[in-house]
Amino acid sequence: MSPTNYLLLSGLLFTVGAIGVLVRRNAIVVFMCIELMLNAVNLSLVTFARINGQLDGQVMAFFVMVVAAAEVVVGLAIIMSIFRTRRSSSVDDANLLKY
Amino acid sequence: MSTAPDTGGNVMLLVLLLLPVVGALLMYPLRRNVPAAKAAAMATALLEFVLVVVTWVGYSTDAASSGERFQYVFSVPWIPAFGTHLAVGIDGIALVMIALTAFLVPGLMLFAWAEKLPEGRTASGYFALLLATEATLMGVFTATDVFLFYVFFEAMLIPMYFLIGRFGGPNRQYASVKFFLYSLLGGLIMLASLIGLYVTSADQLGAGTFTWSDLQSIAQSTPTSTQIWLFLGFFVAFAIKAPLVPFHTWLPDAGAEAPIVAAVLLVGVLDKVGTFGFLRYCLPLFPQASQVLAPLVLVLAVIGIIYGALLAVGQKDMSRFVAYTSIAHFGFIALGTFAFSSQAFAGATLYMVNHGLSTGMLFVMVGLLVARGGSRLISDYGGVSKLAPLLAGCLLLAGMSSLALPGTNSFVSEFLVLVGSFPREPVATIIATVGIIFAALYILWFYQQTMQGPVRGNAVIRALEAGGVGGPGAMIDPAVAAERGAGFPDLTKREIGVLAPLVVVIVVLGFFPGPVLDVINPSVQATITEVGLPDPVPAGGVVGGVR
Amino acid sequence: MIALAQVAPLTAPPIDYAAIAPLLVVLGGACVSVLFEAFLPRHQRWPAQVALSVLVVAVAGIALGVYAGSAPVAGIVTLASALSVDGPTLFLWGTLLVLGFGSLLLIADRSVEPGGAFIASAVERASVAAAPGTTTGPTGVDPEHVDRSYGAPGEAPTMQTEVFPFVLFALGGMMAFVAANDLLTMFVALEVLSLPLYLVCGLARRRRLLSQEAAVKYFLLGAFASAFFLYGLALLYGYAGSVKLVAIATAAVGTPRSDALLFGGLALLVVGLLFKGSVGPFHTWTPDVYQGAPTPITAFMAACTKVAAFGALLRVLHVAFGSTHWEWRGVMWAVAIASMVIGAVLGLTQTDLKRMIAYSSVAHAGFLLLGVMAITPEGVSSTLFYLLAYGFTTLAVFGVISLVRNADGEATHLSQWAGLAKRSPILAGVMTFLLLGLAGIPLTSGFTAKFAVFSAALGDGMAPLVVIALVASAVAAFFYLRVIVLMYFSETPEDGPTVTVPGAFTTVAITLGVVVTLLLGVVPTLVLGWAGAGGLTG
Amino acid sequence: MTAPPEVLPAGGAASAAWLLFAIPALSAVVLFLAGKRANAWGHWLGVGSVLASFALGVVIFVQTLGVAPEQRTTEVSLYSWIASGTLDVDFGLRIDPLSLTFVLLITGVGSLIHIYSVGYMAPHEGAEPSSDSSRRRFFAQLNLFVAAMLVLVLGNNFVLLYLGWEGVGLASYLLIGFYQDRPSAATAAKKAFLMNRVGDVGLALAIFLLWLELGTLQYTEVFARIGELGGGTILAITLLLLLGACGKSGQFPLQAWLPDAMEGPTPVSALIHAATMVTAGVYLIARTNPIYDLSATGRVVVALIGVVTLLIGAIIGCAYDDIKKVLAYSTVSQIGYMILAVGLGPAGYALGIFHLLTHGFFKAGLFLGAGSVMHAMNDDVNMRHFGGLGRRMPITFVTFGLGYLALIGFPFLSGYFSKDAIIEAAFGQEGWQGWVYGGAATLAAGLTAFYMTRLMIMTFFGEERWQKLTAPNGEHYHPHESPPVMTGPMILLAIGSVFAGFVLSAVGLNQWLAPSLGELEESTHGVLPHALVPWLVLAFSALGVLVAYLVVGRRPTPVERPEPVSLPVRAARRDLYANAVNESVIERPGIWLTRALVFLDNRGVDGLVNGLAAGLGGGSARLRRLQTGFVRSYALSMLGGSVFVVAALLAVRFA
Repeated sequence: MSPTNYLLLSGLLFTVGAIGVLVRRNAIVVFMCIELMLNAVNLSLVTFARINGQLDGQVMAFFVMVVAAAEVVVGLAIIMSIFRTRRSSSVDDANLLKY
Repeated sequence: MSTAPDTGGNVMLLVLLLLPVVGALLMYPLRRNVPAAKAAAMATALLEFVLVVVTWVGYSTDAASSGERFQYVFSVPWIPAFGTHLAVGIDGIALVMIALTAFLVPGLMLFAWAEKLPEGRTASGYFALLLATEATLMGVFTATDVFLFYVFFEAMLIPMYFLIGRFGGPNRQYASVKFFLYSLLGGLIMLASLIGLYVTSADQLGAGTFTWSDLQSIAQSTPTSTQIWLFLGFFVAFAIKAPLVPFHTWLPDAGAEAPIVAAVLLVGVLDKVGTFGFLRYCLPLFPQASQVLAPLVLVLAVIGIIYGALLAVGQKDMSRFVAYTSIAHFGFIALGTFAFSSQAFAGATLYMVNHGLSTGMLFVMVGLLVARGGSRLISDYGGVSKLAPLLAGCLLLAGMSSLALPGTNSFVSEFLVLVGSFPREPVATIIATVGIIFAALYILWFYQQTMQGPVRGNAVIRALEAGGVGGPGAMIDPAVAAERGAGFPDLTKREIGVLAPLVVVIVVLGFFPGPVLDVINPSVQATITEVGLPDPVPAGGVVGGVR
Repeated sequence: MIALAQVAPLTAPPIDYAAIAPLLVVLGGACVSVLFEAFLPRHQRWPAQVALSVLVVAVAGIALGVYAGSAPVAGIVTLASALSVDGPTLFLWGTLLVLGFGSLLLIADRSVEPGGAFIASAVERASVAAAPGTTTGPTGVDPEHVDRSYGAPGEAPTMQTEVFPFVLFALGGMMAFVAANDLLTMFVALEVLSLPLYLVCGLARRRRLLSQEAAVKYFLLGAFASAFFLYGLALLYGYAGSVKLVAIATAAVGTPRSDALLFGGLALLVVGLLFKGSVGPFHTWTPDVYQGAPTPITAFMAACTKVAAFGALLRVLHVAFGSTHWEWRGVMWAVAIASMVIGAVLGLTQTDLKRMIAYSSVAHAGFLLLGVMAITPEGVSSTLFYLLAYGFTTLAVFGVISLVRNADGEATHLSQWAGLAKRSPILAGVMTFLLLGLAGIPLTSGFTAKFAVFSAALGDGMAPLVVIALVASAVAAFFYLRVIVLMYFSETPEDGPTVTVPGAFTTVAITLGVVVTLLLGVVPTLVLGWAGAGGLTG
Repeated sequence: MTAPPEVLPAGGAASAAWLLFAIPALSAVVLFLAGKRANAWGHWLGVGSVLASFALGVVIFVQTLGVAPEQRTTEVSLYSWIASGTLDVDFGLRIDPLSLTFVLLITGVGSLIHIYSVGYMAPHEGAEPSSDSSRRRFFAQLNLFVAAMLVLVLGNNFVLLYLGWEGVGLASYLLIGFYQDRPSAATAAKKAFLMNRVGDVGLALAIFLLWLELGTLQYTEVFARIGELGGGTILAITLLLLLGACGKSGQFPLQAWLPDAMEGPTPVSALIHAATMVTAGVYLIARTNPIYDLSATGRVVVALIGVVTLLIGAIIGCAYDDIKKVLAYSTVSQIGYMILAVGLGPAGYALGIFHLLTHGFFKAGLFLGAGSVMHAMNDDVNMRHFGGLGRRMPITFVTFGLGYLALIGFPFLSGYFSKDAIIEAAFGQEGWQGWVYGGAATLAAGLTAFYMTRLMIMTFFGEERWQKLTAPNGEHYHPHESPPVMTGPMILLAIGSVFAGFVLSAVGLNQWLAPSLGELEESTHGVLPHALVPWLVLAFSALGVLVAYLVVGRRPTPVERPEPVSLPVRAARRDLYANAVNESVIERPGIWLTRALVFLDNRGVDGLVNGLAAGLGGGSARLRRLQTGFVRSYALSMLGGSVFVVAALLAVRFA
């Protein structure tokens, strides 16, 4: 099976994630969509690693996972704190700052 | 490869530059003690004037005519990375301009001495800003490094901006911001050309430089197309400053809203930086471009002469009226500047000085009227000559100077401009000459409206009733009112002190322009050679007067 | 055994500790400060953290100075060519350290806002009430959350000191970011600098709703942007088979792979960086976050994040894509123009000072791009100089903004600044000077910087762009002018804000900014020399 | 043309010629600056200064008479006035017969009128104290005029001429508008200055053209080298100079200001608007005779302008009831004669000057007489209110009558010599020119006789209509003879108007002027024999007198001007529609244009600027709405931006 398909899949996942960010309201879900985009990247990294016959790409995928984990920690903390005050996790409710 | 000496030099001009700054800073500690502040400011201005006189005396016309482009030269490197120098020096043209500045400021301070300021504004701040303006003007006229010139060119805006915005008339915010942005826009467009000039010089000389003489040395070898772009950048900035139609609309607002002293400095001197820039930068640095684009400028100039005059007649506000007359005069200066003959150049230069004097005096007269009547509307005044003959006489003299009556200073310059432009630009000159009819029209119209006829006008009547003299339409005995100092009094001693020097200079320069012309002519010749366009030789060949 | 014997011995890559000492010091200091948070009693933390932070920055600065004194002009690549310590890196490190120091001073200050500007999560009723829109929005005040940071009733309110480790980490991240020589390092550094910033944005003591909203927006969009960066990284890896900038550059010269990967990758990568640099049209987070975040943090972001982002952008474009700049320059032109226009035009009608400065920073980002796009030594040095000059000016501006306060915190609405000159001439004077600096009036650093950048751009054949930039800066000048007009020419409103007399920290920070703004305007020679010393090495 | 005589440096008294104008100028300055202190003695200072320069003039004149004619043209260069590049305008004086003649006329007649003014401007009892100051001001301005006029005639180059030219313009402006609180006076003054400026433009352009072609503006050099120029250029120069002359001398088409100038005090009308300033145009053409000698066409235009003007003046003069206006139009007409004369070229320059001198005497005398009448009649000028004044004020009557006879060319009075000479010269031309010039001049002579006789009858003869009337200020008229200080000058001028013509022709004015104007050429083959012309003129004049007697003298004059009247009279009363034309062609369109431009400037040019600002502001206000505050829209814009960047880059690369 040609590696191109994996690349296409990763591109697809990335797009799905991006669209998700645009259409979903719940902060958590938006955040999950971003995670999806990161994982799309992982897939393409691994694929390229395979194509190049190297390990670098796979190593990078691990880096990405670690960073993503860190992001989860920070992100959830922030979302929690605003949820506490607003009792809502909809990103659309937070629009005091505009214009 | 800068030819500018990095060894310092004559510090006279630096003193001229720093003295007003020191005076301005002095205002801060003195801000509580207004009389002392005024005295200190006046002392500074007078000292500055004395120093300028010394400079004038020390300026050697022989050296100038023997090819020494600048005198009192001082130069040290400033930002080597940009090839800029802290370089100052004066030629005849710059000399007369700084002389004009230093001559006007003390009188203006005397005028502002007892001025009623907007509440919450202190005279110390007022005088500090005046001195700051003077300092920047000194810098802009003495800089011989284009970068330094630009720095002062922009810096000049700030004190003037605050003068208008803090001490101006009811509509001052609009006027000040308009003035600042308009000039800043011009300045930034000029900055583009400035950088372009720098890059060009880097191409031609190996290292970029801003030293005027270096840039002038490569002027002839710069391709005309490049020159045109660079020229346009400078031109727009100067045309906005000068101002030429259609870049003029900020001037009436600024001139009207500015306090009188600021208006005098603005129209009398600060705007001259534009025409000065034409002579010092546009022509010598971009000779080919100047010649290619001269027709364009001449069209603007001629339009300005007629347009400004007609609009002046249409004004209701005295300050705006004076501003529009200036637009017409700037047309004459531009005409002379782009006619490329020594008479025209000399005339244009002299015109800058004379216009500073005549328009300055006109603005002062307007200020005196407003001080009495409390209104800027022309229709609020009438028949003043009956009440204040001396004031009327001074206004008439200022007007006659403004319409270039022979025997006043302006005639010499206007004659030189026209007679010098005619050989090269007959058509433009003919139209401009017709302009002198309009000049007479607007001055006499203004004089008739305000000074002649029966005593009338709300402002006058109000002032008279306040002074307890006469009622509406009543024939007032001016003697009584004047002696009471009430009603609509004639000039006071202080006001005479403000006007007397102007009157003397206006008349004396009308009959004895020699000293000034002697200073100007060598530099004008130098400019001619830098432009590389020889003087038009009269068909007759032989010339000169029997002596 | 034999098998083991056959394995070649591992050789750890050589590390030039002297070169990367500043980075190590800052990151190490950050770790130590985390420990402080963990183990010191609350009342000791503030002094300890402040002392530590200042010490760390100082030591890092000294280390930098020592190394810079003997550094090879060509610069070196170390840590398995993960970091490149060359002229620009050193300059940027120095810039970051000084600016970071200034920001830390603002952050540490407890005199302006009693107890400092930061608390973790508790809600202050007053501020909620004061927060705009809370009448409609849910004011979820949670009873069991009283503001712990005020400690026991008797004692003075203390501030949330986590901010110090956060800032130190962010600073370290930035330093790594500008030095990163391969994209992976750059990505990690990006996250190291971003994540703490997301958090500190939400720590404002006043107007918590705005603050938290800013945090959420910054976080989500930041994460979104880093995903783009990452995908770009992946594509480039696929193109070049490596993420080293040099490798990409060499690959760009000749490789079988499709250029679609190269340029797609470049595009996404750049998007990620432009986001951080708040370049239009990727600026959308900037106004909201600048306005919502606690002012000292805004200052830190405005000054340091820009430095970091453009430092990295400079390195990427010059080292990895310098050879192909004819392909991407056109697009960057469009971006630069968009950024300048958006910043200048949208700034005109802003009514909140912090938002206004945010838009001005968008416009300045556009100007900076001119320098970045010039693939010449002048391009690099002028951009570096611009970053330094802009950083100091904007730092001082936010410092001044933090001083004008009323009952519910800072009075950042423009109308509240009317007639300020009468009440506090000095503050008005300082602010005027700084604004003129931002407007680029001569004798301020703003002018020198603009001049340097524009002449570099013109020298590299971008004359039209320069003209546009100049017109844009003329337009932008209008809103700086508006503030001056308000302060000087307008009458003071009743119940106008008061001007707090700043404590030592803020005073030092503002003075630093003003002095540098002036010096770089009058005698920039020395700094220009530093900025010009040595080019980028990869 | 005659070769210009070589110029010698002035010696003796002539070298002090600058005092001629320096003294009155100084006196003017003193009077302006001294303020009230000078009220008491100011007018005597004014009189003294003019007398002094008259004395000096006489001295120089006598000295000049002492030398041979070819040595009478001298110059004295004071200093270099305007020098730049190759241009060097010399502040120098040219003392030659022509300028000396004018010096004597200006200072002589000037002195008399100054003396007269002491009485005329004296504040009448009960006047407000400021009128002392106003008399001082009057003398200051009158001195200023004398100084400027002397500069005009003494200057040795065109720029100096221009200085005097506009200087007298200023003085005239000030004096016409002397009664400043009268709007009509102010307007008249403005009108005079503006129409003069129109002429000045012509003069200025002529100067520029000379500079362009010859590179010099000194008379001597210009006259010496004028021959080098092409006919076209010379014609242009002559026409431009003529335009200047028309402005100053109230010639067609710029004559309309002169009658209005009568708003000024009567002595001003006598000195400036009759004797001296308005003749400056004649001086200009006579002075530049070497140029006109070279252009026959130019001369024809000059002559025709003169012809048209002298007819206009004479016709309108018949219709007015305002005594000063009648005299004003008479002046216009008489200057027309002079212009016609100088337009005849070498055959007429001297005659023009001759008539100018005699006219200076009798017209000044007439104006002073009119002033005396007004003085007696509460400053009323309407002749229909006069009548029978001859018995009340005999001296005025006699002097005025002599002036009248001189003007209508009564045999052996001055007008007879000067005017008939011109008419003879006019008929002396060949072909149509002779008929046109001569015929018009003769006809105008008849008209002159008519309107002057009408004036005499209405003023001095007939019933005393004023008995039944009251003055505008309510009180009754009490006609009385004027004080000696006024009648003295009138008598002297009357003597002048009787004998000047005879004397001047006897002593040979023409030979005296020859060094400046060339020998007077007697035209030999004219269209009419010389012997015939005087009789013809006499006949026409007699006819005019007769008709006037029949029309005005034999039936009582209505106090109100009769309406309606025949078309020609109506036209004449309305100045042959000159003002109407000016108004509809220049004034109204000008006002309209100004309004339009003001609108354009505010709405158009400035509107563009403000509009741009407003546009930016509005755009900003709209665009910032895009910053909705919703994270997801921000994300969208980012995504859009990214897509754009990717697409653009790929497009650049692959397309």
